[in-house]
Amino acid sequence: MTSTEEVESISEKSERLLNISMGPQHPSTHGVFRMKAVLDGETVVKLTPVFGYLHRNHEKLAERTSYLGNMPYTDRLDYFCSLTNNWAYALSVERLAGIEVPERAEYLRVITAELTRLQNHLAFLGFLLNDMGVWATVLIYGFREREKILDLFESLTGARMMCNYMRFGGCRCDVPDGWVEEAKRITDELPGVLDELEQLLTDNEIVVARTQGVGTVPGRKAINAGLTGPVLRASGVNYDVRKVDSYGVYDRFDFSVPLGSVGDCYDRFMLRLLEMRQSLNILKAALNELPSGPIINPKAKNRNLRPPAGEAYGRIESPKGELGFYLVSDKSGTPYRYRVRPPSLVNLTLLEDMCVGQKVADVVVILGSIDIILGEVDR
Amino acid sequence: MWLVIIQLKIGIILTFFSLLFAVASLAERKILARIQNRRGPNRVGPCGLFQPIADGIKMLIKEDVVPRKADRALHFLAPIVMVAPMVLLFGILPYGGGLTLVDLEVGLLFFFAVSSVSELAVFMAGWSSANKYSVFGAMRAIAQMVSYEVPLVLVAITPVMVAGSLSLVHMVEDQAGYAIGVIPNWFVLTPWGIVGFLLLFVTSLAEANRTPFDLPEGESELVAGHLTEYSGFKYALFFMGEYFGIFAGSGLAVALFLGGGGAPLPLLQWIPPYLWFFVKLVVLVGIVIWVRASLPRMRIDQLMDLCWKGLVPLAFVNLIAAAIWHYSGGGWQGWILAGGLLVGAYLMLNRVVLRSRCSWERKYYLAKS
Amino acid sequence: MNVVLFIIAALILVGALATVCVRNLVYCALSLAATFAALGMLYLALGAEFIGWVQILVYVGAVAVLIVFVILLTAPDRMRSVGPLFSRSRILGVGVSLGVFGTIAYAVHKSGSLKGSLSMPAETDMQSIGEELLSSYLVPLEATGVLLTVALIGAVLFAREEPVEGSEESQESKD
Amino acid sequence: MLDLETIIKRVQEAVPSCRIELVSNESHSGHHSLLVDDGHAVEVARFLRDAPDICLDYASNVTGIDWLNSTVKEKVPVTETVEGEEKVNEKTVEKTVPGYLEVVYHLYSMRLKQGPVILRMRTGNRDPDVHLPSLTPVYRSAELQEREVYDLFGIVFDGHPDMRRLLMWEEFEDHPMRKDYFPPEESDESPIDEQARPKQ
Repeated sequence: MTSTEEVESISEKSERLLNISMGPQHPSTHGVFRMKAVLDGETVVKLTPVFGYLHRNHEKLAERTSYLGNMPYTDRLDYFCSLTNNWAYALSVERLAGIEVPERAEYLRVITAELTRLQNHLAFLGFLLNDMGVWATVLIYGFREREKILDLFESLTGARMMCNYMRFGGCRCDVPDGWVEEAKRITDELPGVLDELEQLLTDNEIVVARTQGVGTVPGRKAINAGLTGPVLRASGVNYDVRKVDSYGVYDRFDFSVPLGSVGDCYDRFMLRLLEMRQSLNILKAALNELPSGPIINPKAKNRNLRPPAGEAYGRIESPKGELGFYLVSDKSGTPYRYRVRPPSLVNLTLLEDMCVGQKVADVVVILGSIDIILGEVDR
Repeated sequence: MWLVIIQLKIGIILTFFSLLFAVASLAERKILARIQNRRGPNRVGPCGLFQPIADGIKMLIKEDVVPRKADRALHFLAPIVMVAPMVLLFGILPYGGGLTLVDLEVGLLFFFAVSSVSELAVFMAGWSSANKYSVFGAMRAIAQMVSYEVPLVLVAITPVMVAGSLSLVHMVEDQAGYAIGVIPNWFVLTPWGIVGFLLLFVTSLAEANRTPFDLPEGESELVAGHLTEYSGFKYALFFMGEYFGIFAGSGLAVALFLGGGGAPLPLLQWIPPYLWFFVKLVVLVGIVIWVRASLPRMRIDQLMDLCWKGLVPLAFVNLIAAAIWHYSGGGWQGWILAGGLLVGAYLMLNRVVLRSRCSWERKYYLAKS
Repeated sequence: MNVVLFIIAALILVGALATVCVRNLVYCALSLAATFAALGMLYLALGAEFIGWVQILVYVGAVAVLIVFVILLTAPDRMRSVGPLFSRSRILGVGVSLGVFGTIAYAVHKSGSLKGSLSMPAETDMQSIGEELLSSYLVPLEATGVLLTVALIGAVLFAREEPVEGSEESQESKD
Repeated sequence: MLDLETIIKRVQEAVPSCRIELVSNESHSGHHSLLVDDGHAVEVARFLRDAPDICLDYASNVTGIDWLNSTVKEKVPVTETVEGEEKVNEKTVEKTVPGYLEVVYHLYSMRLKQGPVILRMRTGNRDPDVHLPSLTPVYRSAELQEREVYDLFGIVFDGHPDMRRLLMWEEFEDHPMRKDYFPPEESDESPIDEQARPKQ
């Protein structure tokens, strides 16, 4: 979005402007993302994101695969959060076909989704600090905790990252013996780790200087640009799909939505820390109240599912923002139209606005603070 | 005979620093790993002790890639120009105990004159690589080194003023002896000394492009800055040049403020001074590595702000404080006067620099619905 | 001793020639730095330790680096010129430098200081330089200090082309 | 939340000349939608965004759908006279429905926490470049998603500030999400080969 006036002023100064291409092999573009940046000295004058290096036409694949066959493909969207992807897809199909989910499965979904949020945010903190040049110190501490959660996933679903756990009308398998106790132990330990991270990071003078006032987005603009998730709430907009739609059984848990006030990188960073605390609250309650019963609706048809003609849009609050699946059925065994509403892609809408006028080093931090995953951006 | 002794000394010093380079490159990875809760290199030899050797062999036999558009001559020369002056710097460090190679009357001047050549090396490396990231890194490096040289020189002048000589050996001699029989007369144990030492440490971190001032090669923004197009042995040379820069900077700090080869207690004077010198140097190098593992990188404008609005004025004030200390006789009056001046200056500068920054306190709301 | 002097003189000459003749701007700047360094060596060889190292510190460490920096900032594209190694106006350059050299040589020759043998300069140490600077040359020293301060302030004023308030305003209006 | 009939009424009051109709959806989700004519879509969207009691300030999802030409079997009542008696018979008639491309916007209200209201626009045919108005001036969030729709479906959005391909490379010619798209033969050169080939 560059007006002609800006273009003129750019060409006027072009003598001293420097065009650099950050990515797709740049160390901190979080994958094969690319930004064409025009720099005036160290200041960013123009920044054009380039997408599609990881494009594999996920949607086309999905339109040729059965409804159930798509479930493992959704793991590969945001490969850090396969369980929330599963849930969003399952939710859409359940809406389309009108499938009820038993209570225990809903609880398991909440538990796995909140664990996913925790491990995503832990990794996020590490990557963000890495972008500021901490040489992986925070990253590895984040990963230490994340490993424990991945172990939980492994014992529950058999896979650490590509979980493929949810089914239409429930979940694939029940928790193994002792899993709940193990999960409780891990969630009880995490607050201490979070305290430690908070102590070390939130008051660190350089972290504060690098993030405060960088990439500020006012709330109105964030709404209009469709930002979702922590990036939106950092700008002070109270919108959390868990509260708004209260899908699953989220209305049974007592948790609050942390809100920032400025909408800069520091707020985005702090919001993740605060959100993890809320996730822990939910987890604690869900693990304690986990009801017994079937984990999958016995009437639900998974193989050869042929939903009635029509369309449905289901969305959940994934760790990165609002993840939606839009499905159109023509009564056949494959979706007629299958669309992923990727939070990572839409959150990048304002990337240029955030970066222009900032320094090159800030671009990396801003990109890090949005928290994108290229598997989801390019699909 | 004289020549043989000189050769021997050169041999000892070069061997020591080359070994220290090998050990430090391993130690850096080990310490970093320990701080980061992992193991670090542990495959080659016992506990990974032979890792530097393996690294050296790897670097030597690796293909030397020169980009097609690069300026071959400068691309080749840059690592040499980087390392050579750094090696020269070891010549004038006052190890004491007969190991001191040369006692130049203008030792400190020599130090700065020679170390400033490395800026040209960085420029040559960045420009000759024909890579925008390299040029960018070189630009940052030069801006940073030129700026930080100002407080570095200003701080180094303070002990010159007190000791009345530019010779590093003379400065170490000035710090010999013990007050009340136990406390060493090191400059670092005076109000201006401790400020000077900290300033010197910070500025030499910036001169050596180390975290948190490693912007020229900040890997998250500039890939590797001026080193982007270097590989194999040339890269190893740059690496060595940077380590030698850290050693020399630490050596200077030891000589100027930490009493050179002086023992911290009179009881320990039987240990030869050069050992003390090396121990202090190694401790400083360890702190440099520790800092690297724990601090994020600064941004270029903050770096410049820190230098011109923080360090340079503080260095000037420190100069005045040293003069006050010197003429007040160094007793408790000196502590009060010089210390008060420095603390006041620090607080005032902190406010001035902080003024342009955003507020620290943030409010977060927890919405229930 | 003479051999060293000749080597240094050759270095200076080659460096200076390269500075004038070479077409690539970066090579010019680097040869200039080499010339400065050789000049510093000349001072050292003549026993003027202080002035020699100051020459290297100031000219190689600061002036040459600044020139290089300016080149980086102003002409990122023109730095890498294709074409002959020597510039087309080399004859003019040689002519100008010959003219300058001739004038200086004539002046030196006329001043008569070359006649007779050169007396070795008196041994100077830091102490005496410092004392001289702060006693008999105090006024020039202070004047130089004032001049440098003025230059510094001027440079800061030039650099602050855009008022800071204005840029903040424009950032706010962008939101 | 206002129901769709009320919203239609309000829209017709605010933008009198626009054609807007309800498209019902029989599936379990019950997500009915509004079909807007492309001439007034931007005005309608702006009204929906700015009207204080509707306030659909957030466009969540923007996507295209490709509807192929289809043959629909319709049962038409035919009056036949058989043996003197008039009989109403049902007869199946095959009818070809022309295909079209469709863009779907899922609008939500962040302030009122309501939604979704689904807005659709349809093109007349499935030509290679069909035009629809862009809603990016109203909803910035449509910027990248409309580019994606253009890229994958070939709908050109008029009024979009930056109408370029998003995911496929610039030189790519077809639109892969169209239902009649088939990937080129494997023997075709990939873009990498083309770049590697020396330029004549």
